[in-house]
Amino acid sequence: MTVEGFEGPLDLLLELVEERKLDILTVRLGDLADEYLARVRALDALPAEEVSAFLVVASRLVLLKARSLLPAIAPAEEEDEGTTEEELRRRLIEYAAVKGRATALGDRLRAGERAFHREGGAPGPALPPRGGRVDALAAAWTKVLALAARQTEEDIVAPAERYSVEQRTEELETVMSEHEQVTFATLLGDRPTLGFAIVTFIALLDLYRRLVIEVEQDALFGEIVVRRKRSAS
Amino acid sequence: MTPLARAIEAVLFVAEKPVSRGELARVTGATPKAVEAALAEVGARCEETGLRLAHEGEDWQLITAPEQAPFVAAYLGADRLRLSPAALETLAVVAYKQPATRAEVEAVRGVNCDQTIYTLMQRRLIEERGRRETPGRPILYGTTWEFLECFGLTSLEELPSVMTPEGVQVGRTAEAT
Amino acid sequence: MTPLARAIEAVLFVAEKPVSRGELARVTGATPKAVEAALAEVGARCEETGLRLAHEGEDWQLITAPEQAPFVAAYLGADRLRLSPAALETLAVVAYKQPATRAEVEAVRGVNCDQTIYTLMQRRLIEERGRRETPGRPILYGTTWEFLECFGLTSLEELPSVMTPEGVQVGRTAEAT
Repeated sequence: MTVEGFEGPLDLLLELVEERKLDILTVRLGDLADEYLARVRALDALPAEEVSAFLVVASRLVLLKARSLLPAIAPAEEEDEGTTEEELRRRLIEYAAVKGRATALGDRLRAGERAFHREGGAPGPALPPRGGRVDALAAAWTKVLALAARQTEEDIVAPAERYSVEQRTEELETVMSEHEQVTFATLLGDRPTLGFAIVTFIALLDLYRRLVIEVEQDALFGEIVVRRKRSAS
Repeated sequence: MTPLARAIEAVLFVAEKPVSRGELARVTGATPKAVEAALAEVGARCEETGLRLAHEGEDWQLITAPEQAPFVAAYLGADRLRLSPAALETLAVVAYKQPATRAEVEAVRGVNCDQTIYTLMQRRLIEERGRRETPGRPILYGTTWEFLECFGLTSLEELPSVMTPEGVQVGRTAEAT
Repeated sequence: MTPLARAIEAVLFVAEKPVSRGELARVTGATPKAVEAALAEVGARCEETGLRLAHEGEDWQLITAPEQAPFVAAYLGADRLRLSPAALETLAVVAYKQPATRAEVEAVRGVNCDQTIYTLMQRRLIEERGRRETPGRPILYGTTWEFLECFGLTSLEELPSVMTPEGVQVGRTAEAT
């Protein structure tokens, strides 16, 4: 939702006030109409629904400016809620508070000072679990499905399988006991993740260090051939 | 520590989820009033240790102290939580105004909050809290235990208070309507 | 308490299994000797509380004090399936999609499931079911017969079918890939 550094129409207005070091409590918001419009115009490539949110605020500002220039047209007899300067100011102040809180929460996250709970469980011999409620299980599944259904493309960060070097070393040892020689590419498989490739590489180094294998590479960036060492016990 | 405080500490230690004051009274055979005093004792003792006593309303849980996070994360291999500024804004509105509907969050932020609310739900930072009994019966959202945990808070009262443009320090309670 | 003793207490608190002195030294960045002194401090401190520091050789664990057993038993009670909401969600995904890898469970839940999978294994609700023959050969998980007994099911086909967000009734078999 971030648009050119702004979180939304109120954020843009707040930014203008702060840039000019104006007092949010007393600034004549109508005076900011021209600058606001200029900024909105500069925001190209906005999705239509977001443009409208910016235009709503822009039109309020223009209206406020018009009223200050032509006092005769103000006040309208039946003001729409949200069209008065005070209403807009109230929203801006509220938004400023929210932004401050969001910043404070973000600071806490960055500080990394989070708490952890204990998953629980009595020490000592574990008794087989009893008393599970199947409806609670089904409800949990329904909740997960409902959340998963909302996943958009960008949400799907395929969580990489985590590999341990130890486990991978064992696997490679098995492979090398079965094959005289293999290429590094074969060990990586079709579509290796970066993590998998790194762990495989470290495991190979370990085997090399322990004199289980020999490694050959004819050219820079060439195929790496892994060969079982003859003297390997 | 009093015997009751010790018993309560042991029960909270084995519990895998927050335990209500009533449940603590039931399993220890003490009065809710005595439980309250004992909880205060457990909480005070924790202050000198690597643990904290957290609560949301009447539900209590032992957690690790926020400053121990680096060590515990190193042990658990836990990932660092990251949120976009937009998601943090939505979370700030929900946390300080809860329970809040999506429309209320959007009114404050001035933008559509569908996606950020979904992100926060998926991260289990907010959850549904029933519906507001107004036309359309909109869903109400509130923060979760995970939220308190991720931000190292022992209760909602600890939410950072922020200076408003009017120069007033406001925390959550001042904001509650 | 010294900072190191606090850090060690916090790590032992979240650990569900004994932690070796070496591991404690690694996650706290302290020397094994310093860890030993800090463990003595944690142990001495626990004496006044409802917890105890137990060890077997070089492996250390926080447990509840023996005299608190009646209260702990009263809490754990007849309902012995003590799972956090997060662990229950992970169990639901494994139950309905099994066999599933951790990455698959995480893709559906959208959050890291390391801890909850470990908890469910400890509780013998899920178990390893070989490996998927893809790069990395990830471990496959499925539910145990203890799971069936715990939930009063005679077979996995008895898992209630649920309505997907698209409004389709799905049982376990329909969901299996």
